[in-house]
Amino acid sequence: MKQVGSWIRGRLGVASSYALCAVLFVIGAIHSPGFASASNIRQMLVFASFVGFAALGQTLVIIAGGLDLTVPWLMAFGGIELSRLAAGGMPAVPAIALVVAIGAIIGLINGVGVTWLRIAPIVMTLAMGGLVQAFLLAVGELQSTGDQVPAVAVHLASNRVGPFPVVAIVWLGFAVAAGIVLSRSAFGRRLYAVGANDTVAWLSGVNVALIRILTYTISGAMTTFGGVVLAGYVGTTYLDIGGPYLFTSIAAVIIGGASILGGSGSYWGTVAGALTLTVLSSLLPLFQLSNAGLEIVYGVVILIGVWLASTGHRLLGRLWRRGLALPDNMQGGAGDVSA
Amino acid sequence: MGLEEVAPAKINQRREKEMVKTRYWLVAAVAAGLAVAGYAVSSVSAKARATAASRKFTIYLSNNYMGNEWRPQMENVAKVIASSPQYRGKVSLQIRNVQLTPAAQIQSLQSIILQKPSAIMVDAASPTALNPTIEQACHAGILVFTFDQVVTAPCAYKLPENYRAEAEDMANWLGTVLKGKGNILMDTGLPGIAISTTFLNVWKHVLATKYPHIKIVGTFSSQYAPGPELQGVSADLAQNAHISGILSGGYCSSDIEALRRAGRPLVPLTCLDVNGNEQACAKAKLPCFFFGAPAWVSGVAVEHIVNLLEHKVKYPKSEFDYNTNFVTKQGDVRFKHVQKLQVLTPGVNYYPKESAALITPVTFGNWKLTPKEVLNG
Amino acid sequence: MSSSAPTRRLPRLGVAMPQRLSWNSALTAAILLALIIIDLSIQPALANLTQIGLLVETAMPLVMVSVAQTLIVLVGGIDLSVGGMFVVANAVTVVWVGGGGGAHQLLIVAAFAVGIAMGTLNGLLVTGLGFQPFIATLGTWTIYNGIALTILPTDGGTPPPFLSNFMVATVFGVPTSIVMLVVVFLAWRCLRATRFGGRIYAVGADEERARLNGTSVRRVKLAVYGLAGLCAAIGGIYAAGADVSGTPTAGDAYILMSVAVVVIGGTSLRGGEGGVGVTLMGAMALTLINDIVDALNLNTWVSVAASASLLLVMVAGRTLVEAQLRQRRRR
Amino acid sequence: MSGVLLKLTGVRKRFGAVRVLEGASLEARAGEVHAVLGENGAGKSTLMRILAGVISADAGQVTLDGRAVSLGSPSAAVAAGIRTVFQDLSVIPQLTVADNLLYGSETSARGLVLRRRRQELARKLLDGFGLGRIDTAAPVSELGLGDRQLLEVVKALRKSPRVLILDEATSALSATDSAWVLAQGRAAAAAGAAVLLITHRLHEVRATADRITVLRSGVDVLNGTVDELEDDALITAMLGRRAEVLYPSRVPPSAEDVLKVVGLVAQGLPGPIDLQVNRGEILGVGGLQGQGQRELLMALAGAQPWAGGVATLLGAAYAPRSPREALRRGVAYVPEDRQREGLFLGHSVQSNITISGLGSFVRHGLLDARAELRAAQDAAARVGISHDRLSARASTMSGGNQQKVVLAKALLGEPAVLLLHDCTRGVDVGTKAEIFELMSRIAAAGTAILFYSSDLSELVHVCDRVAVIAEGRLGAVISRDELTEDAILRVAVRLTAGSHGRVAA
Repeated sequence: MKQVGSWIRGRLGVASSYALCAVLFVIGAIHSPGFASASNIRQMLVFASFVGFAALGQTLVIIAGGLDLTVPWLMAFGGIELSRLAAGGMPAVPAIALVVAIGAIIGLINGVGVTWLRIAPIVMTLAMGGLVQAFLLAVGELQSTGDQVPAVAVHLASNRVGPFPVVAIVWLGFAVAAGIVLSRSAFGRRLYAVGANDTVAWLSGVNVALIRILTYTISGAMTTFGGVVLAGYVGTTYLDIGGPYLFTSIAAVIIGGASILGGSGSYWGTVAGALTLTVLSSLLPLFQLSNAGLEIVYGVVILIGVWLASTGHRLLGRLWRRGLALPDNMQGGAGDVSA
Repeated sequence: MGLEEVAPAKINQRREKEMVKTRYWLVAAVAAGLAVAGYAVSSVSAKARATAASRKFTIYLSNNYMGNEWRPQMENVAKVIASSPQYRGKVSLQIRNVQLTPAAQIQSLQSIILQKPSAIMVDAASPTALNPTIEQACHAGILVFTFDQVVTAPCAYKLPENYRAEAEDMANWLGTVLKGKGNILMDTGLPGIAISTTFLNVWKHVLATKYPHIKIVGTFSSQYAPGPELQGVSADLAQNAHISGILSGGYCSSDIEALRRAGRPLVPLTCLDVNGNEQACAKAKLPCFFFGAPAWVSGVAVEHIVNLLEHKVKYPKSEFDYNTNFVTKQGDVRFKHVQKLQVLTPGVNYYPKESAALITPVTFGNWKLTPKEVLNG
Repeated sequence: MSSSAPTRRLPRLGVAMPQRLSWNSALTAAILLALIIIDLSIQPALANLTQIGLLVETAMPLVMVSVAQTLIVLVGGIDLSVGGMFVVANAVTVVWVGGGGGAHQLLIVAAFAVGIAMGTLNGLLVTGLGFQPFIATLGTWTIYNGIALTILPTDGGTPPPFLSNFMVATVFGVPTSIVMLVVVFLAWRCLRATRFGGRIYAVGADEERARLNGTSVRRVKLAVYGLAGLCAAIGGIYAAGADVSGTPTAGDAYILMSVAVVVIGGTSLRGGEGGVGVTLMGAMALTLINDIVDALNLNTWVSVAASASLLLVMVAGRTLVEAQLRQRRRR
Repeated sequence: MSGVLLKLTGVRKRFGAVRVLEGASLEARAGEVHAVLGENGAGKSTLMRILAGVISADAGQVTLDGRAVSLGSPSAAVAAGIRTVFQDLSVIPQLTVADNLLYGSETSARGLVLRRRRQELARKLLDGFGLGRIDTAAPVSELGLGDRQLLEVVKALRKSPRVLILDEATSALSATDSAWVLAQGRAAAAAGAAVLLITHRLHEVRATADRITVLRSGVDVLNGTVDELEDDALITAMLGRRAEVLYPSRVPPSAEDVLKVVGLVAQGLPGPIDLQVNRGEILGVGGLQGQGQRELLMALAGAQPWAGGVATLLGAAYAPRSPREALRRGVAYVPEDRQREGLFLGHSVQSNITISGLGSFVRHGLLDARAELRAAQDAAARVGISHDRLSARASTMSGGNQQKVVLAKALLGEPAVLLLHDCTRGVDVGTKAEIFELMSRIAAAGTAILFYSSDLSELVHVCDRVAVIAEGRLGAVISRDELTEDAILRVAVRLTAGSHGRVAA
């Protein structure tokens, strides 16, 4: 029992993100009966999974103390390049593999620039995004646009297994894998070490450069895959398709309890962040706010979410304990990384 | 005291002096190196310019966005027209694309003005922010022709989309098709963009005054892109059991997809005149209204500019009016603004076998462009 | 003892050189100089005061936003809301200040105040509620954008007449844009020499140490955020004057661009190193890059690629040179 | 000697569940140097931090001249005339010497102070303290650790304080600089200030202080003049038990060499260095501060690239390109700065200990939590950390215990060579003894140890031989039977002075 208590205490930040998501969901359900319908939940799961794919790599990159701004362009790249390859006669599955591999290589270049050339991540990934954008523009200028997205991607994005959307299941799979890798693998532990203090990590024999490069590589691959799925869902591709996912992917990671400075965070937290943001953006139109009002409320809720995940949950926890007259001795705890 | 620090401090000074010297050397070296590179580049580009500058009219096309399918096709049409036998000898077209900000376009226009071209055709990033720069170009004796997104500067010619008229037509059409009652979804477009504000205001006004029994039960922000429209409509559908129409400035294809996935009956829609939209509506045999934003407006602009430069015609500097709205079925509606209401016809205003991204129709005036030309330039 | 103290003068030049011409400014100046030469050789017509004034005018909003970003970066933060503050001030200027036909020109002070208020709110979130700057400003950016849209739903409005007159005025034949650039630089040099200026660096370099030295880190940060809000607002107000109208969506493009400018200039994203001086050069450098790429009349994709590559090459080159120098210094 | 100037009564402070001060009291008189002694974790630094206004007490009273003062912030303390020379330096590396010295000074409060005027002021100040050799325009980051500490002292003394706190101000300094700092302390006392001196070096207390207070577990347990209190009594009071023998007995090393280096040259280490460490040997690395000892250990740990030289480790060629490679070959390094280079402060003790050896706990691609825990427990047991601390955050541990964690981390992989960089600095007497005991045990088990210490007496007592480094070169290797502090110093000074034809002042 004590163990369960400490397990939860170590994850209060993440728990608070799920709580916020639940609160928003309940608000939606009360306001409009359709909000809690199976179809709407399914819908939101699908939307959240796009954020989730883009934010998976972002989570790793941020834990290692970096930032990936290539996201929107790699997402666009995923869909456009896949359609182009498919239009050129390549079978869909190898085409997807190839596109994701290229995405990984672009991520790899990001990682190399950040670690070996020591370019600030924000600049390296921004410029890399520019280069990917240039490539997409070249494709657009030199060749016909509007190729069909291959059926495999469309099925992946819109089919269901029983009541569950395929994307959501795939997402769950990735989440489980990422959760295990982060908490139970040597790579995960080294990742936290690099983010917490790279000098200590290096002196402790961690291959800091390799870990960093790997995070960007995974980010490149996952984001591109997200782009493929998104294109499959939308059914067509265009340059700006990934635009909304740049700051959403970062916000999801942070609402999930990670520090932008690195060294902490978890993918399950990011999942909560992605769900929260998706529920929020489905919820807001219900209130028929103007576009301006929408943006204001969106910003406020993001701030509340982040506050809850970082410091707010501690405050609320203290109030709660005081209400139950429990002793206030919850300091310390297991920390984020001890298995 | 502190004997061990004395020596390093000495070394420090010596090294510091050397370093100060090295810094100036470095400044000079980098500057010189880059300057040489610059000269090389500039001489090449000067040569390129020299060949281009013959007796032709130099027309610059200043565009500010490449993120959707419309802009590249608009540019392609301009290229095709400018290089057609009729204009090949008269016109040299230069295209400059910048980011979607007024600041970027202003800077680009400044540099264009320095080239002293005959004319600049501008698809403007802002109706007002470019005005001072446009005035400056006019002062320099350059003909400024704005199209699609026009500016308000008096000295510029304007070939705008008549969004007000189109919005009125769209709302009237939907109101008529729905027989004045029902629940509809409405697209809020992209925050802060002139067209979205116009659409929203006109739609709300028309519905409130002429069709009071039509209720707006949900809004979504299509951002004029298929992805957000699909997400937005899907979310609204999940929350509303009965929908009888969607008033959108974006993508019918996404609306139909959303309705299908939600297992709902298809309802009348309004959207952009993109081939994919038309294909989807035709396939579903669904009443749709496509508001015209043809990509060939750039071709019209080129024609007008050449006519103006050759003093063949005189145009007013107020707005030209043109419109190409059409519907799948000729409705029993009287449209105040629509000049030509067409029925959806394969090969005329939509192309079942062509890319969904194609902006239709591709032919205008006497120009018989092919989808391939519009798509690939 | 003082004989062993180095006096840093270069007698051969007969001028008192700055005590330490930092590598940073030297590199940035070299880059800027090279870009100027390239741009002038490509566009000889650029070589007169009016044209340069126009170029500076187009750069000015970016300059001011980048100055705001620099201040925040100097205290170890990053500000994504500069774009939001920019558009709010922009909207306020053309709607409230210019709205009555410029009857209440002094209201421009209100636009400044709005900027300071928004910056201070950011500062409160960071210092009071313990938000990471990146996150706090990610939230307020959206909020400020919404506020701007409420005030000015779409492009339009008019700035007060004196503002648009300011844009076309000259001082002894020098366009006001260039004068303003110089004024911003001088203002920074003055600020740098005050006690507050020193504290900005101290807080950015090491908050704990600054605190041990009796500095209220919270107050310094709050002041810096407020000042940054003011600078971003001035950018928005200036843009309103230059465009003779407002654009409620113009801010977003400046956010990442200002970060790029700060890095090009050589201000360390870790805080405590760099300054507004190098940022001014960085902003002009980025403007020139755009100008050069634009003047070369390349295909869109080539120009996008060229801009991105130039950014990379410059930043990578700078880091490599600096790493080399640091090694030499250590020897 | 005048009356009591500063009086603290019943000061209490706790951090979370840890009670650091439990009613400590202290009286300091104007014109006296008052030493505050105690083990690490006894609460000395916390008490001084309260006085400096860095943290605030939970309970208790501070009076100055009989009037209660509130020390809510560092600036309040400064306003009350309390100046502190911090153990963690407070100079700001990025600012110049002049900017640091004049930081927050009243002269620059109004309007602008031109840079040149600033330099002049700073120069005058430094000259006044006889530190004219320090360049006022240099960023502090270019100064050595010693010089930074001296600046710290100058800063504190600039405004003739009423209370001067020297919080382990000499722990990072060479003997000469330490003497200078202590002399400044005495001078401040002579000028009428109350000086609080915190140090681990008893001889400094003997030479400088008038009065001593010993803290143990957050309470003052002993108080008296220097003459009254014997060393034995002090140590007993600090430890709460009889002083044990500080230095362990040594098992003679074997003659079999583990690591042999010939002609090592690296950045900051012009060398060439020839060294040999034998199985079971503790080889001291000595000399004045900042002469290349750090670079030597870093190079051997793979953390600094080699510019030349060859080495053999256990008979095989050894030229590590990264700490990772060094660790894999069995060379572990305990860095100088445990907080910045040794520990992930926010992570648990266990995560800290096992980070280097994660690879060996991997089963089927994932970490075997049990194997990891067992290894961490073993390593913790060897250095004397209790198992229930394994899940605590490293940041919650005291300085001495943090150092033990770093040692446990280094020992996890059973290294053949252990490189220790000043691992006893800022560590209390008790932990020091434990660390020496541990070193002796490890050496006896066959590990070769390179041990650099800034404290010459430690080198003399713990090492089998000492290699003296000066100006990045190997001065001499002093063998066991010739090993004295004098011998080390003589080699170090002769070489430093000789290479520049200058003699020490």
